Amino acid sequence: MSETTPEAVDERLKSEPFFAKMMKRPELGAIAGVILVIIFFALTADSAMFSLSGVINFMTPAAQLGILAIGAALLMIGGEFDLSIGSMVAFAGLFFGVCVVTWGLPLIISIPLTFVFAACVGAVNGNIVIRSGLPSFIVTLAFLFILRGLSLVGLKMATGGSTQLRGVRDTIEGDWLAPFFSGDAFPGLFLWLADNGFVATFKSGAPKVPGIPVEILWFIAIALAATYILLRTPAGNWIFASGGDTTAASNSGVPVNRVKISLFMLTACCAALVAIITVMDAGSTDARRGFQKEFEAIIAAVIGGCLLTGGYGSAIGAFFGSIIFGMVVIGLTYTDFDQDWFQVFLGGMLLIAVLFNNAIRKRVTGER
Amino acid sequence: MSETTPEAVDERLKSEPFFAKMMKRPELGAIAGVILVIIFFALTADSAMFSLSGVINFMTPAAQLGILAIGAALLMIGGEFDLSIGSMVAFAGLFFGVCVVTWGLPLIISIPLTFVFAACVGAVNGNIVIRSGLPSFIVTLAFLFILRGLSLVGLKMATGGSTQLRGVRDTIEGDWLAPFFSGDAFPGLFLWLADNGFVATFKSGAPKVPGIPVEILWFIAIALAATYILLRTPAGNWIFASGGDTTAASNSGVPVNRVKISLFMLTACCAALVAIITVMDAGSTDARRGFQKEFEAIIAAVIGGCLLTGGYGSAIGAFFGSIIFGMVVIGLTYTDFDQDWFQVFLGGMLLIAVLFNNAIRKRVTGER
Amino acid sequence: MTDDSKFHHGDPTAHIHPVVEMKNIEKHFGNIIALAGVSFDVKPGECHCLLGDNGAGKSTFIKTMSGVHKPTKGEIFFEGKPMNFNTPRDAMEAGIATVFQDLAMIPLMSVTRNFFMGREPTKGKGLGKRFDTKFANEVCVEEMRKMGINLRGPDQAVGTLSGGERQTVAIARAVYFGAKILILDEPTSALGVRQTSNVLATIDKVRRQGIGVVFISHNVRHALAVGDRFTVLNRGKTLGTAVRGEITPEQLQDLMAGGQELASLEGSLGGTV
Amino acid sequence: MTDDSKFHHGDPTAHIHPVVEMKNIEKHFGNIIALAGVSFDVKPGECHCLLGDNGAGKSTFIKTMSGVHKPTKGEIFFEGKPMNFNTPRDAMEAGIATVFQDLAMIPLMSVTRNFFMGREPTKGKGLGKRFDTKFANEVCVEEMRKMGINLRGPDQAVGTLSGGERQTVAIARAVYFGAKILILDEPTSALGVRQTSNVLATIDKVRRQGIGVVFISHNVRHALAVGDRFTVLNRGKTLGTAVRGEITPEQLQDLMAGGQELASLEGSLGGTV
Amino acid sequence: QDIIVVAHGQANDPFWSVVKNGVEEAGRDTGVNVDYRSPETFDMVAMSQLIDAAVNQEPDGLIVSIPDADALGPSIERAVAAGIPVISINSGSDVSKGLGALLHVGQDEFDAGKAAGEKLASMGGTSAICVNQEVGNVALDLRCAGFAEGFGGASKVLPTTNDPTEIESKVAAALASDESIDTVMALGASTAGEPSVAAAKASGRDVKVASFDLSASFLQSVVAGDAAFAIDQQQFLQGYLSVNFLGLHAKYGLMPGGNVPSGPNLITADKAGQVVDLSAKGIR
Ligand SMILES: Nc1ncnc2c1ncn2[C@@H]1O[C@H](COP(=O)(O)OP(=O)(O)OP(=O)(O)O)[C@@H](O)[C@H]1O
Ligand SMILES: Nc1ncnc2c1ncn2[C@@H]1O[C@H](COP(=O)(O)OP(=O)(O)OP(=O)(O)O)[C@@H](O)[C@H]1O
Ligand SMILES: [Mg+2]
Ligand SMILES: [Mg+2]
Repeated sequence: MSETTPEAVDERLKSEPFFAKMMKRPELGAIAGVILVIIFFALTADSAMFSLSGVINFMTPAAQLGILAIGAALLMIGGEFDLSIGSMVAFAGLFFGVCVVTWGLPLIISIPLTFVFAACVGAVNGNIVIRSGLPSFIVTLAFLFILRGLSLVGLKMATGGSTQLRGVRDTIEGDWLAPFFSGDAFPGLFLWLADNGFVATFKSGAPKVPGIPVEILWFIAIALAATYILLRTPAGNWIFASGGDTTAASNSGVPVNRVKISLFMLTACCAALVAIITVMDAGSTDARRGFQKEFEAIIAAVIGGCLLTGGYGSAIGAFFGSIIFGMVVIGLTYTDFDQDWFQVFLGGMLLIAVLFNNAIRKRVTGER
Repeated sequence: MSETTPEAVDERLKSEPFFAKMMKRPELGAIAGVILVIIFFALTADSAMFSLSGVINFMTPAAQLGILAIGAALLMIGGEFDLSIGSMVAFAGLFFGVCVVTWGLPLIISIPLTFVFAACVGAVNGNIVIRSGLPSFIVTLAFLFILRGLSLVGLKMATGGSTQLRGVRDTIEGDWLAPFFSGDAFPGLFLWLADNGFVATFKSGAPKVPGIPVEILWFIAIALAATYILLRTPAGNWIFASGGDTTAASNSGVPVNRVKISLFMLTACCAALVAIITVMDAGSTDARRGFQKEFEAIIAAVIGGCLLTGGYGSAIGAFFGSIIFGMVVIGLTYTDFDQDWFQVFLGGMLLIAVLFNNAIRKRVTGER
Repeated sequence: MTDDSKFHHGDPTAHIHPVVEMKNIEKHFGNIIALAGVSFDVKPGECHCLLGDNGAGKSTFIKTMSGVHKPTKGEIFFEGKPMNFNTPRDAMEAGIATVFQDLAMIPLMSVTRNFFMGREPTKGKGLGKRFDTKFANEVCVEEMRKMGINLRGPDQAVGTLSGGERQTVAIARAVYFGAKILILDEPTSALGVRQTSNVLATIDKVRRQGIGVVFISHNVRHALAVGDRFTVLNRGKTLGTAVRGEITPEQLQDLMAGGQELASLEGSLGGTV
Repeated sequence: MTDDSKFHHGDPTAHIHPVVEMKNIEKHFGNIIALAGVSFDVKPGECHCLLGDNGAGKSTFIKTMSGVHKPTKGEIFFEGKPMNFNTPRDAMEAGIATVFQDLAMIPLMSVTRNFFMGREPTKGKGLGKRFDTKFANEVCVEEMRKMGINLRGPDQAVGTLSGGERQTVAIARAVYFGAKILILDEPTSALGVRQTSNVLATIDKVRRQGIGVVFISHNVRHALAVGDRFTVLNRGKTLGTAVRGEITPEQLQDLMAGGQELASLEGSLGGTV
Repeated sequence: QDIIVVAHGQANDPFWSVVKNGVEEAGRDTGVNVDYRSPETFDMVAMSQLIDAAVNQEPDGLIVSIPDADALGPSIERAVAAGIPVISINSGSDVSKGLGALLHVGQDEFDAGKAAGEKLASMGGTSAICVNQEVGNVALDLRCAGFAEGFGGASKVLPTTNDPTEIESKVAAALASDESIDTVMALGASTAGEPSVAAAKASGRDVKVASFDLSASFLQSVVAGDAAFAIDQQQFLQGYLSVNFLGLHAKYGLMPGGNVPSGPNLITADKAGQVVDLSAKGIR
């Protein structure tokens, strides 16, 4: 961001290699972790993992997590937590399912309605946090329970006793909006690629990868948009300021309350987006959707360099953090390790990835 | 703590009722929440809830949670988190179970060994956090997975494939140390009370309450000890200082690293204590023991007024926070509410309790 | 001790209406009484100094003026109309810029981002509307240079600046955005010789543009150098307001120390304060 | 401008060995060079003033002296022996007490707890050994009163104190615990008239007890009032050390402003700085 | 009359929600007051405390599941000592009598797993993965263990979370990295079964998928031939019958003479069609 040209080189500055400059940015630190994890799996895992279908296979859960993680990262940078996003996925999924299946609304109405609904819940969260001055941890924790419980009650009412609401896929069949939120993008392209031998095919001749799952595109789009907002708009400055020091920000004229409430709404909308995508993909929703996703989202954001205390972090960091997390979770299945060790490896890999990333950053930037 | 007597009353001070002074203390704020919850259940729940056996019944889980919560509270006041305590309960439980059942060691050796072992794991946690400068959230999160995974692997090795280790109760039968860590204290007293009609009995004539479960005594003892340490010893001052501002504390000569590592060890030992008590009480241990307890411990500490950012809070607050949490969780089963609504009520009650406590405190102390 | 400087001094006459008028302001924090009825006003183009001992209530008072605290009792008039700022942003939008004693800076953010915090310059339109980083960096470096600080780069984090550099950022920011009233709470406390003289010169320049300045200081010389009127607080109450020329530096210093023991102190310091 | 005060001044002669001697200290933060080779020493019973423009590196320098930063290059001798403080606690235990520019206070903790942070007085023995609250409160209130601050109560949170009150806590604490060296980084910046004179008097008293004082200030008068030697930093380098009496206030001020443009500045300020 | 059910499965668990539906329907049919309770997670310590809480209310009957006899034993014995009639359901058939329960309704998880394993082996499976969405939950671990024993061939546990997307990816990964796998055993139809079917289909190989418990979508896959079968222990009966038994016991002192096995019950393509609707309503 240093675009000014000082008249002369300041004698109080050492020259700094470009690489060191880059590593200082919180978003780029996480890249070291990604590279380490890739190297690890390249050595230990089945080669299928890094085939096109393998990559798409681990990117799909990473993308779903990542959409949540980016929302959570923005909120964390703004100095608050939202523990209710996992439950929000279930609750928004239920709402969306009811819109589509029970009420038979078309997607063009159901989807905006779901977002509005999620945003309202987010606004309630935010308002309680702001008005009461209680920590957001405890307020959104209450909503973690409340929304999860309401999802169960709602599902039972909507289905007459079951915990699973199904039939979404049949109902939305043929809706023109469906391809934006479910299935694979660019199927034609991949068919063509397969025909021309660029993509592996099954014996039947169908491409092994029918397209890029839409959530991956959403994930990338949201990461870019969030990065743009954080680094290039006044709103981004306000988010950093609100999280860095609420009093100082408010004293400097940042509308802290407005910023925080908007972030709560945004996070809830991210959860709603994940809900819509997964419900449409699975064709059903149940009471356990999104279980513990709030936790994973925070993990991904922290791996990506966000501070829990607020005021520092990046969306791109959360992007790579989600990929690290997704890769470790799925990757172990490709290796020969005994699966009983799964959690030990998950924990160990996470620790090594962040330690490595941290060590690299310190070495490169010369901090001690 | 204001024991000095200013020569004259300062005209810059309004006189303040005793009650208002009390409510300013973080520990006492939580009492308002406890009272509210009691009133709620007095109105809605079966009267059995507030019989002696009912009280003991909800105090038992509250005490088990509370032992963890007090450790977590001290650590939070010291500015760090430990997400691995839940897994530590399982892991220490496994270690203890193996000591007792597989190796056949007497309690006098097994119990200290378990504590030493837990403290070592805590020290590893703490050292990684301090040396790397990474947030404790991510480091202990890694240990959450690692310890949980190791418990599973260890259980399978110890039992030859099962995820449950049994037979602890038979092995420790008759060990003189057992009554300090399991069962009920003062059984004789209660028998006498029952015989004389002070305590309700079952139809069979056995007292409904055979004694006070030892965990409740441990809980109270630990709460008192922790409060004493926090408020009356240099170590307490160091804990507050380390959590309030690491740099300032270290610059003022507080051995911040030593304080934090000790706190990690203490928290792990609290988890080990809970593990020993529950394993001896249940007679078995499994891979899911303590699942999500880290989360509940943090909840209880936050209900009790601890700040997530560190430097503020109290052990007595965590004490009452655990009781609120335990009362709400168990209390709902004494009411007629449908289990489907359980989580909605849990969340709602938590929210109302903290909002109420907060509102009362603000009103009484005149903050705005 | 010089009791005048070569600055031009405003001549606020009685008929000019004050921009801000505060009447009988009280402020309690719980059982602590920080302000026990203070009245104060600022006229356009004057520099009104607020003086007083440590803990007298100066910062609390200017915080009620800039919307941070709501007064427990008392009235605030802005340009003649009763006014109730709910947030500092409201005050800011009305044209009041403040340098707080604690500076209100975010340590982790860069100098430029702190400088423009809450009032970011943008370029582009609609969705393409974005923070104009280039412009912001240029303004920031330039304004800091005017105050006598050569920044290494506008993207250094404020937390790593020296105390005086940080204070200068806060002052430069307030001066840049100050529209009708500029409030400076001990702005020169951490500043070097050069920087201090720049700030005092800036106050003078700003005042000449018709902006009202509220200046808090413990340094009698600084106050006398730029002040038109002097209000002294003591233990949450006003000791009175004096107009420039009607009061000697010695009297003022006497008042500032709370009117006690000054004789003895004065002696032991040999006029060095 | 008085160029002497009635304080007694120490007469540190060449044969007295310095308590702390720092040679060619360099300190880099990443690519930022904060100190580019500074040498400095303090002798017992003298007040050595460290002066310089904002951002010159004064705070960074005294932080290396008190164990907060490790120097990138250079040597530190404490009482003649090479010394490497790993933590501020080490430095403190060796007898160095510091008032940092940011005061190193915990806002949420009470005044007493901050005062004794890291060095709590205890009573009782063994397991009954506990923080002696009564004694601590009394000492704290008394030491603050000596500095000219009447606390409302020793259990008020430091975060709610006024800027000057807070600074006084830090100074009182350092003075109370300073054993061999007392380092004061702009201690009087937020202080009122009375409090400042108390602090200067305290420095004089402490020095007379044979303690070495390092005093950082931007105020030439304060420096001249108590200083025995004056070292001026500029952009991370020493401009030289002068002994009291060998330098005029004007020359010193000149040096402190970095030696530039002083003529013009001096004029515009009318000697008010 | 009050009857309290304390089970180790949560109300939002698809399997246990059916038990709960059975309990409630029996309550409506017989006019007794029923109350279903469970700990927040698979937590034996918490569960024993819930049993204690129930005992304190001195109900006319208590229904418990016993996945860990050591941990729950004392609480159940306390109930029996207090004179409360106890019936055990689902797990614990082996220990139920010894703890003083009147009888057991249900079937052991291990046996059900074994039955499923035998069936899949007989369908030609040689190498299998057992998709466990809650490792450490002893009830689920027993299903996998039983399956491994009944199946005989190579069998690995694939631990996952509750997230369907992740399960689909992990099953796909497992299939991609080991060409020999031809059988997938899922431990819950809606969480693990449906994504396993999707992953098996996407792999383009001939993989047999079976699942514990029922869900409408999974049953449709069975009908369509994408999945082999679902194994069901008719858990509705466990809830319904036990309440009925206790209700009658309280009224007339009646009690059947022995344990009631409610399963296992393999639902293959021929039967699946009839069950879909019932499953969608939470009865199967
Ligand atoms: N939030 C608060 N809660 C309680 N007391 C407070 C609070 N803020 C200020 N005070 C008290 O009010 C009094 C006035 O404080 P203020 O900061 O206004 O003083 P000041 O005049 O600015 O002093 P200084 O010159 O030292 O900055 C002080 O005694 C302080 O302890
Ligand atoms: N942690 C750090 N990282 C990067 N740069 C730093 C750091 N600390 C200080 N600096 C830089 O080093 C230079 C010297 O800072 P220092 O605080 O020592 O100045 P100072 O002489 O105390 O100034 P002042 O009189 O304003 O307090 C400043 O330009 C500052 O920006
Ligand atoms: Mg002030
Ligand atoms: Mg400095």
